Amino acid sequence: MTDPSSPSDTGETLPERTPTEWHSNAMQRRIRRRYARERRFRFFGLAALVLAAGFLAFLLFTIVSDGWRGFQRAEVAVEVTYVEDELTAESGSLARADYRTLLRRDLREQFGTERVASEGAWLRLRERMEENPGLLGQTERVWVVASPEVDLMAKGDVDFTLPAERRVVDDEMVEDYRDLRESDRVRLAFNSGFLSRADSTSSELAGVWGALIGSILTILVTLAISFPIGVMTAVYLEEYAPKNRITDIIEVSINNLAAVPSIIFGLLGLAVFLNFFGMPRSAPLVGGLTLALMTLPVIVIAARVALQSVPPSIKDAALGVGASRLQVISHHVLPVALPGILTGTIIGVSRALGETAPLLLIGMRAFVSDIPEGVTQPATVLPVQIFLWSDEVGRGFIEKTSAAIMVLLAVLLSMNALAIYLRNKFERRW
Amino acid sequence: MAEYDTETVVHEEMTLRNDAKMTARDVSVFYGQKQAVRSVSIDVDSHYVTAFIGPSGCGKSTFLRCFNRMNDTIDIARVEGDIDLDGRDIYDPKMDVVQLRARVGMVFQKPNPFPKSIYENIAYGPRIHGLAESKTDMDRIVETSLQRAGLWNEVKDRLDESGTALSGGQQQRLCIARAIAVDPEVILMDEPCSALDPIATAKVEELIDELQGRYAIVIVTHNMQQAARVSQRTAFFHLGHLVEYGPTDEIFTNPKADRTRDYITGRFG
Amino acid sequence: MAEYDTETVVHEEMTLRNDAKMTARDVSVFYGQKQAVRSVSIDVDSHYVTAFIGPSGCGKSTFLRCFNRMNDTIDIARVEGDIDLDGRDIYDPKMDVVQLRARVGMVFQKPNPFPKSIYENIAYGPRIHGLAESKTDMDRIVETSLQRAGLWNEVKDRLDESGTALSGGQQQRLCIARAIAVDPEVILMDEPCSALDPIATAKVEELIDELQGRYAIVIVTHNMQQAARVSQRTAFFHLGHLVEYGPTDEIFTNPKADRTRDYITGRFG
Amino acid sequence: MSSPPSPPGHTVKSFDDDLRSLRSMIGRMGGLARKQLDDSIEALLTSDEEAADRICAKDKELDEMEMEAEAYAISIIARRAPMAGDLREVIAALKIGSVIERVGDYAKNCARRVSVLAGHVDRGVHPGIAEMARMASSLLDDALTSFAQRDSELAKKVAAGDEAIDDYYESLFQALLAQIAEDPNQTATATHFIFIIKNLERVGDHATNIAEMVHYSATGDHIADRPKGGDATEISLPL
Amino acid sequence: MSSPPSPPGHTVKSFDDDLRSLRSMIGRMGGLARKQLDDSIEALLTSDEEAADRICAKDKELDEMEMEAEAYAISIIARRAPMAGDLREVIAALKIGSVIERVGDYAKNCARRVSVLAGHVDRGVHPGIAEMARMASSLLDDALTSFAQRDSELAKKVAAGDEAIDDYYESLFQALLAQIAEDPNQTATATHFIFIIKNLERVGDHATNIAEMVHYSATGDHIADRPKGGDATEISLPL
Amino acid sequence: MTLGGFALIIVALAVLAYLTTRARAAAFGGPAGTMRSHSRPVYHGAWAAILAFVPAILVIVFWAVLGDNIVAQQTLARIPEAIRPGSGIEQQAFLNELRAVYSGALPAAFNENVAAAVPVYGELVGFWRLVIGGLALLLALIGGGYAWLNSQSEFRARTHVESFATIVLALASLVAILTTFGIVLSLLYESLEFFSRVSPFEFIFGTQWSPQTAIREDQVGSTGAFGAVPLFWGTVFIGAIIAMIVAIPLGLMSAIYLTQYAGASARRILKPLLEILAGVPTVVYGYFAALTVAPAVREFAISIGIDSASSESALAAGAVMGIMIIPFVSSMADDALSAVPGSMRDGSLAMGATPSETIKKVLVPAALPGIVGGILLAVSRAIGETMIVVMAAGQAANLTANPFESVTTVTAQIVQLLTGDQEFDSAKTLSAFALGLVLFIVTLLLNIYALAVVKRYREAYD
Ligand SMILES: Nc1ncnc2c1ncn2[C@@H]1O[C@H](COP(=O)(O)OP(=O)(O)OP(=O)(O)O)[C@@H](O)[C@H]1O
Ligand SMILES: Nc1ncnc2c1ncn2[C@@H]1O[C@H](COP(=O)(O)OP(=O)(O)OP(=O)(O)O)[C@@H](O)[C@H]1O
Ligand SMILES: [Mg+2]
Ligand SMILES: [Mg+2]
Ligand SMILES: O=P([O-])([O-])[O-]
Repeated sequence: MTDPSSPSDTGETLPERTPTEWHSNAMQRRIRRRYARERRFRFFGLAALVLAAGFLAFLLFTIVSDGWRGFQRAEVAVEVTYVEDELTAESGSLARADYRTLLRRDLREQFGTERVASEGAWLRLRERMEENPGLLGQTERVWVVASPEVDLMAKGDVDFTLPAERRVVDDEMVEDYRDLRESDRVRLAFNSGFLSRADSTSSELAGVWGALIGSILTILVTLAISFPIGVMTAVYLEEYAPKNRITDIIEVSINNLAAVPSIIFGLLGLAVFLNFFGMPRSAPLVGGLTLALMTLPVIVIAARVALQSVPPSIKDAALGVGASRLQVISHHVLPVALPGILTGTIIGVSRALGETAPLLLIGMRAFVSDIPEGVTQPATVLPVQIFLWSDEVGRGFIEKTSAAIMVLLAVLLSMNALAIYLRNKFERRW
Repeated sequence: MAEYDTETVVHEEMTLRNDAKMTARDVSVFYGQKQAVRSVSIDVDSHYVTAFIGPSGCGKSTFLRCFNRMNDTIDIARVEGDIDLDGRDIYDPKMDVVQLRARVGMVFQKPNPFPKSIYENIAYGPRIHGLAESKTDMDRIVETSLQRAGLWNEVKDRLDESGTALSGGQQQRLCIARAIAVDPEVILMDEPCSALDPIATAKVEELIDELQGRYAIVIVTHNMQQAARVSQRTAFFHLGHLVEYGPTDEIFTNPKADRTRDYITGRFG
Repeated sequence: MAEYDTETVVHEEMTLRNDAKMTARDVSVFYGQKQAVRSVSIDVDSHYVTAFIGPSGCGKSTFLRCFNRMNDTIDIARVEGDIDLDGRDIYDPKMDVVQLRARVGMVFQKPNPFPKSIYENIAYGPRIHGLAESKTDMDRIVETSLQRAGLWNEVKDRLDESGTALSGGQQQRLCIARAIAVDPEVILMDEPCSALDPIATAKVEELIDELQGRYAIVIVTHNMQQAARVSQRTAFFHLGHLVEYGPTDEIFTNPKADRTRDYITGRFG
Repeated sequence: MSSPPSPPGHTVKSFDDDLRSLRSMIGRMGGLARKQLDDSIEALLTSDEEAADRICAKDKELDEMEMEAEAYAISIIARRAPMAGDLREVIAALKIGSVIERVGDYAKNCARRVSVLAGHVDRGVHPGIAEMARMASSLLDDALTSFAQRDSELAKKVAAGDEAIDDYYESLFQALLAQIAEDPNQTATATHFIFIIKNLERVGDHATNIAEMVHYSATGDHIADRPKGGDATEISLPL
Repeated sequence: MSSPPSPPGHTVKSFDDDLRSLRSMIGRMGGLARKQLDDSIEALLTSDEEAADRICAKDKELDEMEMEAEAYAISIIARRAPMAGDLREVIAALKIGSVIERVGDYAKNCARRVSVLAGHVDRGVHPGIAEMARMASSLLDDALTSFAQRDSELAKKVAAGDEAIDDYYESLFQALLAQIAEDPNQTATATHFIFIIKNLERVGDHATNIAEMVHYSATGDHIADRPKGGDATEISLPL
Repeated sequence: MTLGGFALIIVALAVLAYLTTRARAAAFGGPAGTMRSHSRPVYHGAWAAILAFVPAILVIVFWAVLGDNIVAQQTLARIPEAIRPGSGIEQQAFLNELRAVYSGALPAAFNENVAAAVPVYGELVGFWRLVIGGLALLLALIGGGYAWLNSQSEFRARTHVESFATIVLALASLVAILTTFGIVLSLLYESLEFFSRVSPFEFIFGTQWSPQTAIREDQVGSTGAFGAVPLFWGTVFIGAIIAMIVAIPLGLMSAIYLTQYAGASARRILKPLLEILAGVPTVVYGYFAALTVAPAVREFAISIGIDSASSESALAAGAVMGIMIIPFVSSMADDALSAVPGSMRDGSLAMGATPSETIKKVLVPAALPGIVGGILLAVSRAIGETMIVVMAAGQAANLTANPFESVTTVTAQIVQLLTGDQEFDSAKTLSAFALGLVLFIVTLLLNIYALAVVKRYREAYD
């Protein structure tokens, strides 16, 4: 450059500006206005946050206030006599004993109706017998699960002042309940079955354990597939991939897969895993595969971010002392990036854990009353369970739904807490 | 490390007056419990470039940022003592920070043009302060500022291009022009050339040289030669203390304090 | 900009020989279509510190990184010409890059210790190259490397602390110690002090001074004084050309080429 | 290498300003020294004692100028860390400054002899002294010009010009000795004149020194085969 | 301010090494110059022409040493960009170098007169010259010591010592003039001796210059009230 | 021995190869400091292990996947023609039963032809198992032995190991491409099927959507209506309009407050709170929208005199979706804002700008591409969101701009269409894939565009 800038730039010929009159009235007014705007803006920001937080609080409050009752159930006390003959009357062996008839009879005898206890109340008797075979022939007082109507009344959900037509329970039931109350043979207890059973058509017997196991199996499949492949993909893209067509296609694929609506993955699972490969419906295997494909890009992206956040200077340093590429990655890059990768993985997986839509399409909305024992067995998962229950008309399912949501949120929150913990613990400032 | 006494050496012609452009009296700055600046008193004159030198972490930047209260943006920073601008205490609660910062401009270590056009970069300050009545007014301000910053000829044909598209040295001069545009009285510069290569540095130094006299300029630098080149007054800081303050020529050829001598001749640490 | 001719000036005592530690002959480097280094020939001697100076973007770093093939990590970079280490072409496909980099160590602009303990930082290189037979062996390597880097006394009581917990200057010396630990023959340094303050810089320069003679050292720097201080040989680059190469004293007091003179006297651009 | 084609200015113009100031300081010093020299010879020839006193007083100024120039050169070195040609120029200025100061001393030395010599002026040697002074002064002028214009060719010529002065000195020296021999009463006067011409001869040497510095500053080399420690011309003198 | 209590070494030790080398270069030069001076007077007194030739030849060495020291000082400035005390020291060394070189010239000058004066030695002035040479030499020695030891107090003393030499010079000068007046045939010889004592007087001045530089280098100030351009003692001489 | 047993032996062989080769290599390594060999012993060992393990295990995996078919075909070929089943479904059923009987899942065969084939089958399975297992063992031995012999001092084991690792990594990265192809192919395949029955023109421009009627082919003249415009509108109305009206201001302002105003401690509390909002599963939002918000909205609508208000309103679904998207928007905005270098903010403050001026005039404009990109991604996410609309928006394909009415969306319809009884070749089922295809394309375009915007913006500050 031939330096044209100089002489004309120097001060001499420049017009002088009159100094700004900072203390003039106009200027002072202007400044006051600016400060007012400042305060307003700041308020809006805070308001937005408070609103968002308020909504969260409201949501949690609603769910907890409904849901905590899902962890309770009404029980009625029945005097049961374990009469061997009756138990074995039909099947001929204790193993296939018929507790149901036994209980029905006792109920009828003691309360005049079977309707105070749940359809599945007899299960309690079987448990007792299994715990203590010596009970055979004895009589004992057993707290069995109450019927939905009794449950409602026990939890105070029934407005007795309403006329019978507009109540969920008829007068007869109300009477029965009053009797129970008077004889102290009804109580509210912790609903242990909720955490140990699978789905059921009757709300008082429905539990989340089956769905939880389903979720865990599904997530294990997801993790087993998406984590290694995701990390390897990320490592390949960040550290190895040459800039070429194929790499570009991979990059575009991943970025887009990350934002493809989850339901599309459901369609994919349906078309490929179920229809093309003929894998079993409703199985954690297929659900896990589908979710793995969905989670893969999340992990890849998180892992790439983590890998990118490893300062290149460290790689240079390692290369500079003569480390090979694989050594650079395994000795320096991965250890440093691992917390980030794990965090991303947990977040991806916890999203998969809350995912519903794609699983609906691959048949996991099926009613499954057994606790799954393998990845190929029919199963449902927590969110789907929630969805299913939320559709149920029975009054008892509302609190069950909320309770299931609480379980799901607890799982998710603890996973997120783990992620945050990891992130904070290993967060590094360069 | 040798033992030094901690008394400040102020050269005769530098004895403190209260009619200087900016005066700092017994200024201390704390970050939480930690004291970063220890009771420093100094005058900044309108007609001179004042350089702050000293080893890393001695509190130069911290002290500099007191002059336009940029330390306010750091939660844990606390400033004690008086700093006056034209005799008015700038830490007075009634003092308006927004105005103060318009009067005491700042140029940072790394050039930080706004990602807007060159024109908008310059017009930003005048606009928020309402200094231009009209478009032509604004055009004039932009032109003069760029001219003073010695950048006009280089950019006059591309005022619409983004400020970030300029080279490092040009960006730094743009930042100076931007500071000039709000018609400040003092310009603070915190290591304005440390991100630049020698050629860009030379150009910025040239600019500082030309601005000298029109603005009170305070510059923090790690480069002793740079301090020697561009400034007329030099203050040497050490461990938060002001060790010596005097005319640059004196400081660099015949410093009075042992610490200063050891630092500028490279005998430190 | 003035017109210069593009011939290389090589000072008499520097005429190219083939028995130097490293020799570069007609080396050109391309980034895609763009040529960053243009047919540069140079000798690097075992007993000297060689400095590369030149304006930003003139290809110093690019050329430096040819010496241990760090340019291999940049996809679009392509190197032409010969570079020999002890007479063996390092760009020979049979040359093993990993071994080459162990023999030609590198120290980077920003100190980049591994986020591991000080001990592990030093031990890493010897470990991957299998240089230590036993723990005591490794201890010895770590100690000697740190001693040579003038860091032993400062860190010997806290070898377990993280390398990143050291100050900038210490980190940079740690990086040098790390490079020394694999027993290299040549050490390349790309602006090793540009992230450091003057005191840390002085210590690193002191170290370079002490290492001189034991290793062939090549240093890229923007700081002319630094080049003048630490090196015995200086090469001036401009626009990818090697403009002048000769004894440092000569280059800085009486350069032969006009471009060199203009650059070192600050008349560029 | 020939003198460089006036290199482009520094990116930081104030550096050029500094160098220019230093150069002009030296220039002014040189001018003053030369004027002092001319004036002192003039005063000598006209026995103008007042002028001589003025000259002596003025030498202080020159001394101060030298100290100033030296301080300025040192501050340039401290502030600018000059390199290559710039550095050589500053060093040259530093050295030329003290040479000029010495020339000023010679002038003062001559001037101080005016009052002693007033009325004892010998018409015989005078034209010679005047001529010699003219030569020395013009050589000094050339040397200073070569510095001001960074003209290393001119500087080379100066070195040659010194020889003429040396020759002149020798013949004047012989004449003065002859004078003493002729008239021993003139011993003191003649001795004074000997010192004066010796001084003039030294001015020539110093002009050469300046030229040498200029050449060095411009090219980085010393003038080859320059005779050093030149003031030995009267030695061949037979007893 | 008193001389600083030997400041701690530079962080970069090679800087200290550089300064030390420069100082020792100057020290060696000074030693050589002093030896040259002593030897030349010795040769003069013993009419040892051979020794005188050796001395003349050796002066070249001194010239080279000066150029070397100068180049070294300049390279230190270029390489280290010294500041404050360091800078002053390098500049002082630079100037002291040329002063010493000049002292060498004086020695050579004396030596060259040996062959001319051989056999014409005047017993009357000789002891005086020897004594004066001793004084000059020891003053030079003090000045060099003050430089080597950065002793600004010793330097101040040197400046005072110069006056004794000046006095001595004056009396010798008078004696030589008287000699000429007595015996005009001795004119040439006496003139040579005048030049010799003049040189010795200048050695004293230069020693003072060195001391002045040392003081400046150590403190950054010039010695107050130092008479400059000192070689004017013979001027009061009546006609 | 089962194939698993062979696999175990191969693993053992690989370990052996590793150990012996490493030991052999260590011997020629020489003492430290002498001339170094190219690769350290571990690499020689690793290469031996790879050579021993990989080819062998590939053979076993290959057989595990495809072997059964081969054996089945051979069995079919071997059994007498008389009992050989026909082709197609019949053959498939035959083979299924054959396998079930062989594996013991079925106690006995129903088809006596199967019973006859079982021994043949079993024999073949056993034979091949031996052949394959033996082959694998052989390969392992050859590979390991070869590597062992090859481990000379100058052998570049490290290079080989590294190349192998590279190949494995590259293969892993292909999964993403396969998934994308899988999606595109499956959607395309079924959609083409659909469009062969329903004109694409009607699908894209038709305003009538009632797929349910289509299956009742006995109803003369009614082939169902597949005009998807109401669905598209519903999707846009809920996802891109109502949700964004809620999410953009709240998300953006939250991000601004968090990054620019909140103190460190406030940020420590508030930020995770927003993250929790993001972590709540959509089904929960759906439940909440359906059970809590929708009735409230309806009541509100009725109270202000809109009687057409449905209990499944667009507003309820949209608003809840908007809230769900808040953290998404705010974290994108947060990223974008914090990607703006802090020096920019300092620069503006130092000019005397107030914080809000700095935000409005410098930070937000600087971050705008990032923010816009983030919002586009949020839109893309909102329109692909399923559960909230399934649960709260209803199924009525109304073309209305009344937020209190029920509308349905593409995703809701897909779920609706595919979760009943499926008949794979009915237009009703296939239409879900067509909808999926549209959804995929739209979100794809949105993403590509948004990512391009975000990327270009990021580069501006790198
Ligand atoms: N935001 C901060 N919080 C806490 N301590 C701080 C902060 N900023 C600076 N300090 C501390 O205050 C001291 C002075 O810092 P300052 O940045 O002013 O030094 P400096 O002289 O500018 O150094 P440098 O030359 O490295 O920029 C240092 O010890 C530093 O660690
Ligand atoms: N990875 C790269 N891709 C493309 N071009 C590059 C790359 N690295 C450097 N260049 C270009 O090559 C030229 C030389 O760059 P190089 O980094 O070697 O310069 P340098 O002399 O080290 O400059 P500096 O002093 O600023 O570090 C420059 O024009 C630069 O833009
Ligand atoms: Mg700072
Ligand atoms: Mg570089
Ligand atoms: O300067 P001189 O006295 O030696 O001529």
